[in-house]
Amino acid sequence: MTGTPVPIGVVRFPGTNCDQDVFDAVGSVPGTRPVWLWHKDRDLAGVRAIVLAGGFAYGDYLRAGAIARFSPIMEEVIRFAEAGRPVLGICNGFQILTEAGLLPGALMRNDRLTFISRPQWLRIESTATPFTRHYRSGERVRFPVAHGEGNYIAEPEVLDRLEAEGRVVFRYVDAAGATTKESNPNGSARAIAGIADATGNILGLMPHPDRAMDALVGSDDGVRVFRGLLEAAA
Amino acid sequence: MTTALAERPVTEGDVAAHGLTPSEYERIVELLGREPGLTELGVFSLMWSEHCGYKYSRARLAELPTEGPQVLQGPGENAGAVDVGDGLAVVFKMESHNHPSAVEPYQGAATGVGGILRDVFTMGARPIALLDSLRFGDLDDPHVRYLFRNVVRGVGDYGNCVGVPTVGGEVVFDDAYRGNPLVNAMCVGILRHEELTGASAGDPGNAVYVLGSATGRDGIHGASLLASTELGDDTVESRPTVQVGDPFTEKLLLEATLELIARDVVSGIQDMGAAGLTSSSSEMASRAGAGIEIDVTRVPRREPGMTAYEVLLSESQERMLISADAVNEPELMEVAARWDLPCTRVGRVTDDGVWRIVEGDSVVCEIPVRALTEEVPRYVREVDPPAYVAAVQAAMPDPAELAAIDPWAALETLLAAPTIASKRWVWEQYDHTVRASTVAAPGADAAIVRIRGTDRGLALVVDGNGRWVYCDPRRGGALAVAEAARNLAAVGARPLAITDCLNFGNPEKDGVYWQFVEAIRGIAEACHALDTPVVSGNVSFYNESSRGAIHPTPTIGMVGVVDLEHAILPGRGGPGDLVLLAGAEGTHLGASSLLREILGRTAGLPPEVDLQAERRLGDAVRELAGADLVRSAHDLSDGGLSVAAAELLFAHPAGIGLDLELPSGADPVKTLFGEDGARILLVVAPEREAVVTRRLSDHGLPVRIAGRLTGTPVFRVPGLGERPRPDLEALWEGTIPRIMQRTESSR
Amino acid sequence: MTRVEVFIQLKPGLLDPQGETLAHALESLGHEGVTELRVGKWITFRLDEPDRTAAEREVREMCERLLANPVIERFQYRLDGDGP
Amino acid sequence: MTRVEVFIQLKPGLLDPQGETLAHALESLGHEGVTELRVGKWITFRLDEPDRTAAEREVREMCERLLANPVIERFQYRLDGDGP
Ligand SMILES: Nc1ncnc2c1ncn2[C@@H]1O[C@H](COP(=O)(O)OP(=O)(O)O)[C@@H](O)[C@H]1O
Ligand SMILES: [Mg+2]
Repeated sequence: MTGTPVPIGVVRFPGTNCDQDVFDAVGSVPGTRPVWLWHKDRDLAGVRAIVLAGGFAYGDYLRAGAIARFSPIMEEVIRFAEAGRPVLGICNGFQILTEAGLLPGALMRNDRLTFISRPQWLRIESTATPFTRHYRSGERVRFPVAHGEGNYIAEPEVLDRLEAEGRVVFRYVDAAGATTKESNPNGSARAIAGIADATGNILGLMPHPDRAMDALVGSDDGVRVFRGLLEAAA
Repeated sequence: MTTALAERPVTEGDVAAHGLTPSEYERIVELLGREPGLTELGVFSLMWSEHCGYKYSRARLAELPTEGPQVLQGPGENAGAVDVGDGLAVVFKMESHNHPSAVEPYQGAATGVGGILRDVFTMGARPIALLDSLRFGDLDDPHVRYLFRNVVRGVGDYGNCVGVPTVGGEVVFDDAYRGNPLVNAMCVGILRHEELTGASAGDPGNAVYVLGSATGRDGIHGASLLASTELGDDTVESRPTVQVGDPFTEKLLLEATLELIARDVVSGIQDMGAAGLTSSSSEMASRAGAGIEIDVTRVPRREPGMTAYEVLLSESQERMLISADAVNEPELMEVAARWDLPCTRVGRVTDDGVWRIVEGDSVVCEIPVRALTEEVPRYVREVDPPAYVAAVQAAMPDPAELAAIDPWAALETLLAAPTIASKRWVWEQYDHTVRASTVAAPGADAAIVRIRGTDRGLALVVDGNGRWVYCDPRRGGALAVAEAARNLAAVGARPLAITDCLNFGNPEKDGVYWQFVEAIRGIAEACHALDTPVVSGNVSFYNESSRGAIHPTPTIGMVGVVDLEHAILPGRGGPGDLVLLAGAEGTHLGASSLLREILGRTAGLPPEVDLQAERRLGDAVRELAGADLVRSAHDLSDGGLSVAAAELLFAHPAGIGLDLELPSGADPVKTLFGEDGARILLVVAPEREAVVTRRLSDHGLPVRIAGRLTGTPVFRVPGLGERPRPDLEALWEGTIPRIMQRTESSR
Repeated sequence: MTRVEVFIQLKPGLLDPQGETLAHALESLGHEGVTELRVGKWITFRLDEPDRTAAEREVREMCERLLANPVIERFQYRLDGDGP
Repeated sequence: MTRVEVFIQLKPGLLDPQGETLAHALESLGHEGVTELRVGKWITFRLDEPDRTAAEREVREMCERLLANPVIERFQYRLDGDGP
């Protein structure tokens, strides 16, 4: 890619703790310029795409993402998203997107009732989003999961619509690609790990592509998510 | 101004109630040149407690080596610092939170993690890793299960929320810890040399601020009463002082503190931990050789009606004491406000060397700073070994009893022993991948986290074997350091330095004091031999319950560096690869896991320590790793050769098996379960066997082919038979999850 | 000063793993007769709004906007001592 | 069938980080009048114990042994519609 690098915003809420990981992941893609966005600001500094990073915004007190969703910056993020611009929510970012109503459903406490931190196999269910266009449909990838409230739930009709419209983007599977009780880390309905909005420009997922950027730390399967993000922003 | 003397005069009863001896009281009067006020008495009782003042341990700790070219900051600050090249330094420390965890396991463990994080980031370092070293009673006890589950939840929830990966640790279960679990947490941070900050009050005239949470009645007398007395049945009484952790506020404090230090706004900053405002203010003044004056009415409170005494002694969490030039106040307040943290000016640094506490316009305390920090009474005594030692060492089972042991049954029992079984149940509750830098995760002999901006990683481990220290404190102390170094060697890393957490019983008892003195001797010898100075640490005495003292348990946190390109990672290599035993054949069963788990005995002498052999082994393995001659490795520790071989196998893909060969004519029980040190299993390609063997011999190390990896999931010992790998692995992986499904009891 | 209590619970029909685990634990402690156990939130505070109707309107708004997530939870509240 | 409600809260004096953070959030949403906010648990279930006194004894025991953490929490309970 040539020309001036594309500015991509990384939002920092009080308690966000994957902000640096995401900032580095975004910055590692040639042609991007990661830009910090502060929760108290209302100015998106001209960014062309936005990532809500993982962590524990406001300590996840009350409900994960419930308080962060009302930060000043979120009004702008919502406007930005509704204008069809790319927004990616990872882990706590996904929780915030559902609390903000940008994605349907909710993320409840893991059915095992404990935090779960492990490498996780995922199946790419849709390549129709900008974030997944560089994957093969049905491809298996490995991202770490690390969360206490990742149990995705929605009304049956909503789930059916998500499936029908190809908006289930990532599903938890085992090494062989099968969905089993053990391969589902948190009890999510239909083993859903990540979903998109109707336009495909808003994506939320619990696993961490930002922690799968280098084989040295176990996997570089996440790189293509950020490459897709850049292209969608450019 | 009215003075402290306006309080009612101190009685003999008060002195005793504050845990001070009559002679200590006389010393106080001498230092003050008058009788203390009641509040002053409370202050002395805290600052002169073992926990804050190290009155029994200080003199002995002096025997530990603390210097070396790599050391940038030794003991004395909030944490130690060691050079790791490229202008970077690693800052680390380990601390105990045993008694709070016994009283309230979740909050006790969580606030323990919070405290050690603050010790590291007040030095200006960004925390990049946590480790935890845990001891509990027998898991068959429902209350022990309750403690275990909640301590693990507490460690996890706090570190996970702040965003620091917990990358390693250890858990040991032994009845010796039933009444008094151990919760030791280690934090590791990184900074550029020039960012290294101290906790000194700086120049007289500086203003003093409290940053962070409001002050409540949390943990009043926590440090002195909880950490400097035994846990008896009256422990219930200390319960109202339980501190509740707030990891969210901690995360804000972390970011604000690092920003203040980076902007050079503060001259000194210290966590308000044990003994809260009292110890933090007097220690900061002491480091600057200055005085300090604080007005307690300015300290923000969470509760109405708190007395000066309560404000001074409160151990409310997530608070920092800051000393800064008043001209920086606007910038200080601006940073605090951006992170939504209250910041209040509460006093100033003076030049009269006096620790002065005022409440509005009346003086509550007026004590020479040195009296609180330097004049702490020091107790040294020479004591004889307690009677139990000779008895335990002599109590080895007779050879017939050992010969009668069935090797397979023993291996299965060991793999299913909670102390040896996989701790996945624990570390899957810890976020060990946040920061996207974890190269070797829990499950490896040592954790590896990359040092951003370099091609090197930090190798981290905590180790300690209380049973060995109990049977022979000096040997056990040295063995703990040796095992930590061996764990680092097994991933190809070079040890740099250690931190220690010395968990013992009541030092006023001769037997415990002797264990302490001997263990320090052993640790010191090993640190000298392995060139790993002690840069920080913590002493935790009075770990006793109605059932007596715990096993003396020094835990060693060791930090090393490894060239990431040549790091040895678990699970590499495959069928046909040879498994070499680097080091001598096993023979030693004294104080072993075998005796403990199979015969239910803690008996005999632990294995001898050959520190030169340990050193040569480390050098040799690092050399082999550097030449990429090793595919994977695992050190021998609990359970000896057989358990190490099984664990090495379990790190490989499910389809792999292992053949383990015994030397002809060897005693199978001794060879399979002996726990002699200085040994590591190496997985090497067959064509490398000659060169690897030669290189090891060049280092004067014995080596033999101990087996090979196979393509069928079977664990075979020619001559003794075989077991399906899945059966053994199910025991090792399944034990803790299975036990933790049983019911628990909070009492 | 109005004393406010807010009660939040997962919608009926939604699985409540925490509730189930607690129920099992109670059973294994010998409390066989326990059924339909649900674990919810109990939030209490004081509200500086003397006017009853205004206070009620404000509390309802707090619940709808922040305290409860309509997708998975339902709420009740009580002002001063009145029944839920 | 007795309908039981258990209310659990941190003991007074203990820090309630969740409560403090939530109170700030409500304030920044324009609800200035909120004070003394605490977040606790609300546990509901049915108990198959017709005898009132027996039921009450059993519920108290459940609270003391399992539902509440006596070290840091205090509890109240209500059987059927009676006041807390
Ligand atoms: N409490 C814990 N927290 C995190 N990791 C742990 C904990 N306990 C054990 N582990 C991990 O499990 C593995 C085995 O631990 P251990 O048996 O103590 O190793 P070793 O015997 O080689 O010292 C190590 O990688 C260790 O870091
Ligand atoms: Mg090891």
